[in-house]
Amino acid sequence: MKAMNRRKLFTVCATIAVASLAVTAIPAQAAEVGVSSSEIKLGMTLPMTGTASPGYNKIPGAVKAYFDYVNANGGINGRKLTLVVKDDQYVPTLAVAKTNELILKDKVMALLAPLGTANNKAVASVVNPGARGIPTLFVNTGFSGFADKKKYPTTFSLLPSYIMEAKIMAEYIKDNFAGKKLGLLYQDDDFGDDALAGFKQAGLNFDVKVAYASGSQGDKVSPAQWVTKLQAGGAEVVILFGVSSATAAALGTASVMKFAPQWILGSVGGDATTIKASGVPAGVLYNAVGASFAPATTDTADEYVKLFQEIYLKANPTETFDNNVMVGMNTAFLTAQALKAAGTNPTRKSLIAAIEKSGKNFASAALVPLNYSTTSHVGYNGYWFGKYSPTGDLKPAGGVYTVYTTDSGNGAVVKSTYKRPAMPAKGLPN
Amino acid sequence: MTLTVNELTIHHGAICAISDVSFTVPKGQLTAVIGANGAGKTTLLRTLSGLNKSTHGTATWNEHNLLHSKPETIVRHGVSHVSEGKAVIPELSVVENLELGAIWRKNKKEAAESKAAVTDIFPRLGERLNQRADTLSGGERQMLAIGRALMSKPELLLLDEPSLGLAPLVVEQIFQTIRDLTTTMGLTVVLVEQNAMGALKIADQGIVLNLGKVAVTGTAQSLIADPQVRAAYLGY
Amino acid sequence: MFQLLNTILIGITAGAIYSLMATAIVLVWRSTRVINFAQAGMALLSTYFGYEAMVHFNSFWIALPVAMVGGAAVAALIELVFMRLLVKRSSTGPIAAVAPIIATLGLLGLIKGLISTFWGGADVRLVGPVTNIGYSIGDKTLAFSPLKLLTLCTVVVLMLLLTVLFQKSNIGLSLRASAYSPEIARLSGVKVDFVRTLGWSLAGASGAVAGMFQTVNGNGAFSPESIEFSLLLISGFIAAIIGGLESLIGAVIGGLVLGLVVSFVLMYISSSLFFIAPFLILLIILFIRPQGIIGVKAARRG
Amino acid sequence: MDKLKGANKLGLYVVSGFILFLLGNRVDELRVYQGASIAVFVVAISSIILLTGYSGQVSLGHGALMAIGAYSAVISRNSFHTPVILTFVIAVLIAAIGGALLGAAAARLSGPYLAGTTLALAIGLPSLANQFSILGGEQGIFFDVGFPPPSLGEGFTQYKWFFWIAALAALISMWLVANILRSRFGRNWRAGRSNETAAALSGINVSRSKILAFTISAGVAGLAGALLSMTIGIVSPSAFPLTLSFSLLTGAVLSGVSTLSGVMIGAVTLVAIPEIADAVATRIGVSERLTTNLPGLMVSTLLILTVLFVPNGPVEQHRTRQARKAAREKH
Repeated sequence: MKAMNRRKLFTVCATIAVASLAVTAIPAQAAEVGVSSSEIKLGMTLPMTGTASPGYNKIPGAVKAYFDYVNANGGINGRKLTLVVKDDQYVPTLAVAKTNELILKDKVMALLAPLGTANNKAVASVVNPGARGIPTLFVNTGFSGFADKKKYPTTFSLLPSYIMEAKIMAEYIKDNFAGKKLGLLYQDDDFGDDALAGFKQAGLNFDVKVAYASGSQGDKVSPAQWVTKLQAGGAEVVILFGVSSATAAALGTASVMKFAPQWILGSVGGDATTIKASGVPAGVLYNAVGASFAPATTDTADEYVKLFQEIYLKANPTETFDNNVMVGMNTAFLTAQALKAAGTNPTRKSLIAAIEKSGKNFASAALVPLNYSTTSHVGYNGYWFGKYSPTGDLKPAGGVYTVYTTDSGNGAVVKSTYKRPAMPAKGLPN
Repeated sequence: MTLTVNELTIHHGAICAISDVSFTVPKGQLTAVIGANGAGKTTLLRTLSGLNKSTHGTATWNEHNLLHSKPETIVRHGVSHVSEGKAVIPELSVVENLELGAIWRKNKKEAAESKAAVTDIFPRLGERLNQRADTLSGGERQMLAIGRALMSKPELLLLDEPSLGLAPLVVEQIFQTIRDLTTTMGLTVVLVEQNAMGALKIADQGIVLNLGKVAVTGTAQSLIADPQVRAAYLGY
Repeated sequence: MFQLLNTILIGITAGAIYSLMATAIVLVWRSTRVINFAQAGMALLSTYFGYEAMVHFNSFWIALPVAMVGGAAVAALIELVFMRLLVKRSSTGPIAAVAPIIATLGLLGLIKGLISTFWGGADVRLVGPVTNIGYSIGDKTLAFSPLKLLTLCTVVVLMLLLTVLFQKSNIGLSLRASAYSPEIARLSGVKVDFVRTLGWSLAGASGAVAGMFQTVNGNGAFSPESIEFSLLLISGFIAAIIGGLESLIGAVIGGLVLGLVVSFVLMYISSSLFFIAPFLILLIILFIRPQGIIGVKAARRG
Repeated sequence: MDKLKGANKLGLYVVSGFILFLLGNRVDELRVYQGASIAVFVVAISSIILLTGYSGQVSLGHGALMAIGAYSAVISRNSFHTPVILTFVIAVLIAAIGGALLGAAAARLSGPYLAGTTLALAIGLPSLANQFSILGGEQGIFFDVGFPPPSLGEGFTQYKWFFWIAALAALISMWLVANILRSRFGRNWRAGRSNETAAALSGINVSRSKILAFTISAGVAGLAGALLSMTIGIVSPSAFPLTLSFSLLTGAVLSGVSTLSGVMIGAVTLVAIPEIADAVATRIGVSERLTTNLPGLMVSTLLILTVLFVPNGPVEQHRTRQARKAAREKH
């Protein structure tokens, strides 16, 4: 009797399994995955919730705002652009699972601007879009390794690498703060290691170094200890190479402990919106040095800033236009141009070929050149420095953008002579 | 003012612990309930104080229905139960154990009087008021348990095996106190005992339980004299 | 010297808040023999109540009692509708050992989910009643501010009040008696069911204070996923276990030991040891004393 | 009928294996991937059922034991290039050693203290990986079981390969666990669970029996951990968060902690809930906030309802009802 029941149950269980596995039928194959006659589907993973999410969670809204703008103007060769967004909470294993979903379930044509060094490394290695021919456009990380075309054949980096950033930063420190005692607070993972490599290459030594644990929670747990250590080490200039929530924790705690060195914030950790969202007043940023490649968001005389701000605020009237939005929309703008360049019936292959062939000449809001070619997947390669206003806006010193460029290798840091071409009509791909 | 139990039946799951038991306890009398292990004595007491549920029958004290009431309500009707095994809270001090007994009483002056009365009855408790209860000897603990019950100013006292595990000399002393409670304070007492002889000696009437049923009832003297009871429960 | 002083001050402040959380867990454990994993979730919910009061009245001193009353009410409600049913339905069989744990974990998920649905996942802010700018000695400023001092004072006052309540009042006697022996308490006329609800309410209020101060002592911002509340969950629980679960003084000692040791480890060994340090402390203490620092040797039942 | 013996049962497992094999070829890749996840959960949940349902001990730290298995597997694979099968065996053995140590500690601790220790383990142990570079830190180490053998054909995907490995491992471990539970050990555990003193009086060494249960359970959890890291391809602390340990308990409760045969229910539920929640949210078009929180709310609600109304699990419930019905018919 008992065994009988057990067997019956086993059958029941097996049926459940079968049913749960068999619900989807296999769809008819289109010309290219994620491309139909009316739509091109792209997918993005990034932290939408969790401690790392403030600031970054505005990016999808920015990208969608620009995509909608393109769609309202006829789309790309008649196809609408859609973006599927998945929340990875800044956790590598989740990023892998969500990317799998994007590829298997949502069947996107390409991955767009996935965020985070560790997450991108995990995805690249485990999901391996490279081997499957799935383009990974404009990864939202400055890890230098992603420019390695052999290892990541379908990945295009966009941000200047952290090595470049560290080298440029070292140059800036030598020029402006020679002889001061230096402190470094950095994230204890590949992101931070990349920066350490850059500083080492530039020959910059620190008097006190504090590492904080990366991951979804490590950036907030012990700021009082970080500040005490930096202070005890006598740091006069402190470089902060971490995420913005760590900046918020460090600067917030430093201000209540009246520790006021000259702060220099890496491009990743200098987002005022995130810092404000973390409950720290933007005022703590005042006078800190920051770096960016895009024009200042307050610079409404800039044609890109003006247009992007207009598009974004129309779609999201209650939000503020900030640097994350700026970079997000710029990424969307590059994506639209790449898809247009990929031909009337874009495929994954033609998309990659198009960026390699003409990516260098894409219009872009940045004040730094793009470097794509058949041999290089490096995007931007430079930064300008500025100081934060009391309201937390990064503004170039003296109102003039001084752009430095370099590479991720032994190349020197040079002042750039790049002149940004004019924006195409209406900010649409031509 | 009598305790009247009528056709009481109690089940533990599927097992019938008490079956169709009826008896009355007149006011101011000491009734001993005796019987072998598992006869249902403890179950009977626990049901009267509201700790167990009954299946059938009635039990009233002073026109209060004792069945289907909560223990904390029953104690307010003047029924105090000293449960089996030196029912004190070892983590609390002696005085706290005593005060616990009077915790529901509104009139704090009267409660203080009760405390004086109890320490009068058990002077050894009075000497040890601030010690933790687990430092007391077995006999003292039993005194404390009874004292706690007296703090509720009961009219009916239900005692479950007060002699359990105590030295004979102490047992005698406890039994004498119980007898005095009836005689001098006019309390009605139901005493459940394994020590049948000792219990019957101080009791007014006796009830013999066997396998959940009333086997014999009668005055204490008549039970002591009953050859069958003597053979089965008194051991001679 | 400066570093050492800061380490101690950081540790004591954190430890004081853990103590409060541990107290909440001990109160629940003593009244219903349940380890309440949802305590941190309840503290979070109370802090949201406090936040709403802050929005309306713009005063921490109104927000704090609102949070406490809200926390107490939520806890009472949970005990009334949920725990009683649980005790009735799952107290036998192999599930009995895990049912309370599972149930309170489920409750934690439910509370957090409801909070996220209602208030959203974004950070909201609380502002402390006094400044968090540290006291200065010489040219250095300590990681210890009027706000931290206020936190310590509040914890001390609250613990004293609880101690007086427990040791000197009839309610306290009922609470203790019900914890140690519900049957004797009941026979003595204590309404044990009510007392249990009361125990939960006190725990809810203590948790609310812990949540409010944990938040303002950070940067004031919090969300359902805040690290501050994961910390309360884990550290409060570990502190309660270290302290032996049975006494308030144990909870305080457990909290302070945990706060101080973690602070020293983070400062002098490595910031990345954050999640291992409490574990090691717990293991070492339980290895020496399996019943916690101030625990009762054999765990009581009932 | 009562004496349906091991051999017949083995047949049952072989048949289920064959059904799974056929299924794996018929559904699309996402379902195959989910199938692999279900298999992983089956193994993991059965380790909890063995420990809690049969030996009456609580563990909130099985996520940590899974991590031990996963790290053992990946290190042996990457450093010594062990064959895949051996990799999993190593995972089982090392996790079992960890479980034996934990079990020895557990035998000294009573309920809440054990819960506390295992909880702390679940939080503390995975983050140990940040301390030693060989463990790869927060980013973890990649775990590669290699490509499917070319003989399986062109269209044989990586996920199908994972599914095969995971399903096979699940079937084998379920068969072993079911047999252990029917053996003398299983009887001793149940005896100790219901009454330790009585069990000790009848000659069972209760604490040794408990440690053994922890050891075996940990070994099974270690296998689950290795399988999990195979399907996600990476071993890192973030793959073994506290929520994983909690989900396993949830799965075990949904399955019914005292009945191994319900294990599929818990595993399928855990994998299916996000998808069901997604479908429900799109169907009725709720707010974005509710959509993100729906899976969590559903799991919690289901968990609470199960504990309150079907505390010993649907299978046990079904069995009791059947038994009652049979008894009524007899009368």
